[in-house]
Amino acid sequence: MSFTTLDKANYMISAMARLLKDAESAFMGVASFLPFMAIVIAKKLYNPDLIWYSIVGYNPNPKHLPMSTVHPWISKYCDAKLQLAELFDISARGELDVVFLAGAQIDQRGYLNNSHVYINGKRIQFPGGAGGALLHATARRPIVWQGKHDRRIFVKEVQRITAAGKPYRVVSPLCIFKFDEKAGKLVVDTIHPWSSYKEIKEKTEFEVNDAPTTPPPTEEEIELMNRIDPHGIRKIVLE
Amino acid sequence: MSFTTLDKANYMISAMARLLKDAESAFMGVASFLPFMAIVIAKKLYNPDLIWYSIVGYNPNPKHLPMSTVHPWISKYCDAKLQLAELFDISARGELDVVFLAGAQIDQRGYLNNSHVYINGKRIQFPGGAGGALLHATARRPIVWQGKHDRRIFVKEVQRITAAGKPYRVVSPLCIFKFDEKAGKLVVDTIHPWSSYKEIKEKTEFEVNDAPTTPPPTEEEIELMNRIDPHGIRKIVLE
Amino acid sequence: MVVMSLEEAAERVKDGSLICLSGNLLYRIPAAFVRELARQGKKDLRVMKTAGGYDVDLLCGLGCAKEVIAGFVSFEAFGLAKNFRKAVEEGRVKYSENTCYTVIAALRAAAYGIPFIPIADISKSYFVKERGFKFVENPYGGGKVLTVPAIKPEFAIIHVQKADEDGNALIYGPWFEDVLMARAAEKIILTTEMIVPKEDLRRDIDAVWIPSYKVVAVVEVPKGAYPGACPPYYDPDFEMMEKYANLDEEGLKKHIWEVRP
Amino acid sequence: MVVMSLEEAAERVKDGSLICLSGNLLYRIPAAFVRELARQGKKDLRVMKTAGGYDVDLLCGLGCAKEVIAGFVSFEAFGLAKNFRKAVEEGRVKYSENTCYTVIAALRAAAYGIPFIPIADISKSYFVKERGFKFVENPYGGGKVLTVPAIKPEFAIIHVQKADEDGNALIYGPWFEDVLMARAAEKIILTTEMIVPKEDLRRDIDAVWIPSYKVVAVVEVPKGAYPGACPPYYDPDFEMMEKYANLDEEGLKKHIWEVRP
Repeated sequence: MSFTTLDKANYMISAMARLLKDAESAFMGVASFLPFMAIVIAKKLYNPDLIWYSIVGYNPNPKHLPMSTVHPWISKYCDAKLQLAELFDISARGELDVVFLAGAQIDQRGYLNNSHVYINGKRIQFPGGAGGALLHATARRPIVWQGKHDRRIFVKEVQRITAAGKPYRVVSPLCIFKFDEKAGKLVVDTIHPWSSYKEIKEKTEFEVNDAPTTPPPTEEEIELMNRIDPHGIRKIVLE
Repeated sequence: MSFTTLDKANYMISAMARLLKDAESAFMGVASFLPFMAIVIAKKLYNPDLIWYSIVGYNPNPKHLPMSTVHPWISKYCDAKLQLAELFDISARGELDVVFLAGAQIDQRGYLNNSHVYINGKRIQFPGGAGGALLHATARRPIVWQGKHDRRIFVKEVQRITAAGKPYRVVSPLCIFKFDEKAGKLVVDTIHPWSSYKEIKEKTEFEVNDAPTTPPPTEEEIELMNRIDPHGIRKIVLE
Repeated sequence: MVVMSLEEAAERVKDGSLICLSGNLLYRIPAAFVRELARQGKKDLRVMKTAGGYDVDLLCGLGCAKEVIAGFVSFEAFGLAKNFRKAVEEGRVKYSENTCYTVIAALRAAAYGIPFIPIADISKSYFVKERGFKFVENPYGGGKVLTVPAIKPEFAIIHVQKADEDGNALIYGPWFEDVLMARAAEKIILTTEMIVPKEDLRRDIDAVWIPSYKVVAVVEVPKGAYPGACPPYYDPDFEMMEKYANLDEEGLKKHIWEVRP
Repeated sequence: MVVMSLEEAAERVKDGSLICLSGNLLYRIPAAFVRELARQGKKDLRVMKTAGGYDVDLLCGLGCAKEVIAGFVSFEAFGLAKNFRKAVEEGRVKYSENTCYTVIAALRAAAYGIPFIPIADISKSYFVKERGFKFVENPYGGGKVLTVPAIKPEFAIIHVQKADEDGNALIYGPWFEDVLMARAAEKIILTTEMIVPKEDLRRDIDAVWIPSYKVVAVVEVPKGAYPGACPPYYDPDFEMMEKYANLDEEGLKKHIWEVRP
């Protein structure tokens, strides 16, 4: 069986959407196509009461995946206004359930580096962690995601800690990690069907384990994904 | 020459309006009929650029004196929304020029008591100083006013300091005090024509001085007062 | 489903709760809700507001409040709040006097989830010591800075013009501290002039600043601010306020049953 | 009279100023104003924003900025902000990295006139030490609390949909940090899709949250956020952004003269 890039994006989105089944609330920041899709799907299929704190307003109900998470489309369909500042306060008060966070580097502890790295003494600048430093530290269940999986991204220890916190899950294009409270580190929870323990071991700097296969997206989920994103914008993340 | 209660209110309003001739901005709080009139007159006759921070909005342009300083009428004619919190911040940043403050007790230092007094061991409760504690301490030119003048109100030392600050002027129904920076206390600046040094001395607990007569309101001012407040609500304060 | 009757909503407020009331003096006050609290005979409420009038006075006069955290309680042109005053003078109600600014500061700290917040130096005011406000050393230099600790109301009781049935709500005109108290409180109880469809609220989105996430009750109460104003629908009833201002305890007891809801 | 041309308004910003920019990524950014700053060859600007994109990148790429105080600078779907990135990597621009939350906290402290403000504990993040954020002892007990010092921008540069000629302004849709930066900054420069009569603004009063008192310039600039969006008038120009994302310094120099204003 072969998997296209779109199939892989769909697996990741489906996995994230299912993680929201019992969630009270979720926030995603900028540049987050996959979490956007996951939240819309979760609200439509599994958890209509899920509160969506968006950067452009409270509880949006967008029809399509836009090319930008602050696209004017989205704010048209909100239930109320919401300032980014208020979202941060909600998290600071310990009231935010799920937050989606990306990591340019992700380490075994679940810490993220979105700041910069030095490679052979040369600085490589990332965009910065946006709201991550606060949200990773204070949201109840941070879900970390990455569109690529290699040894420069999944590292033993990030060069710079932009955001520290315990991820609820880490969703990569090869597998899903969960946080092992006892060991205080990430362990592989499921492996996507196009990958393997061997591949993950090769492409991860820290120690990994074998794990069962990630369940596939349902037809209903895929149909909905295609409706929300008919042009496959969601693939960009994995390219 | 005899003076009605309305005449006396007009003198006080006129004096306060003229104090606003060179003012940059002014704020008045609740229960402030005389300052309300003074600001409207100053804006119409002397200082069209005067910024009026009102409790219901920014730069209102009301047609009449309402029975309440938070009357819905007023907010209809504002240039922008303004939260009370923002007004306080403006003053805390040292950017508020004039503030009008009432004092249930006013002492020689210019301190105000709007909290409570004990008379023969019995507590007499006042409403509280509203925003006064902050505004008196941080506005550039606090103007204090009172509708009555007796020895229980104009005291050597207030029983409770609700608000501490240096008044730019204190406007009473008998006279106007200003703050003597060197002596660090209030001195009489002008005496209203229906009163006298003798009367003020009798009715003030702290030491007072003789002073020139307060100039009368102009016809233009009085005409405007009658237009804004045709029913003479402004008298209530002196009754 | 958070839409319910006034009675059910008021039942959620237990004796001893710390509640924060919307509006200012006679403007968009949760008057009907406060009357219902009194009809249900609540006790020991702690009532917070920058500038209270009818609402605070009524709860004090009928023995529902044990503490008032405020900067001002009065009726403006209609004189002093007699029942509040008497209750404080007789020691039945503790007036935890603040200045409106420190009430706001305490709500800000609660809204931000921080334990305290620096404020301007108002330390000559007697209540600073009485309330226990403390100085901290500015860690960036420049000496000591006065602070106010967070106060987190259990309920923000807010009367609005329009809400949807989930509890998203708009406010027309001045907010006073209402959006701030919505952010600071644990839970929100909304009374609203009308419950409207979501689409109606969305058309007015720039006024919709109370999101539903901690709204536990939405009650449709036309004229819910009476005798206060709720613009653009009605002005204050000054005649009623003049009458109210002279009521004693017996008069108050009648008042809350006569003026419905 | 604060209505003036884009050129005159930009002349008010001197080399070395600390400016804070409105909007977020591609949404209601003061793009035309930023291009004018670049055309005037400003130097050593300190640029503050929670999440910048086109605006911050342009000022970095053309040598106008010496420091960026932000939580994020990127183009989302259009890749990394290449010119920002290069300027930081080569040490021409100092990236004073924050998290969006601490940019907001610094603006809050400035708006409130307080020297610092407590925040949630994010002390494991490397930039907390680099920025010099300090702990204080909570004077009400419970241990140490992290704080952020106030940052007061000299100018808030805000692109809005409508303003009157005194500088009162409304914002439709999300505010992002714009009303906060208006409160925090010393002075405000507004660019606006249209200057409207006061009465028009009053009819929309519930969206009018920028009062004029510290507005020093109002400039009518239709499409002033282009290539960003300014709802409800226009969406982002994604094609232009795709093109922009690949411009080098020479391309940038042309871009600011080709895209007018």
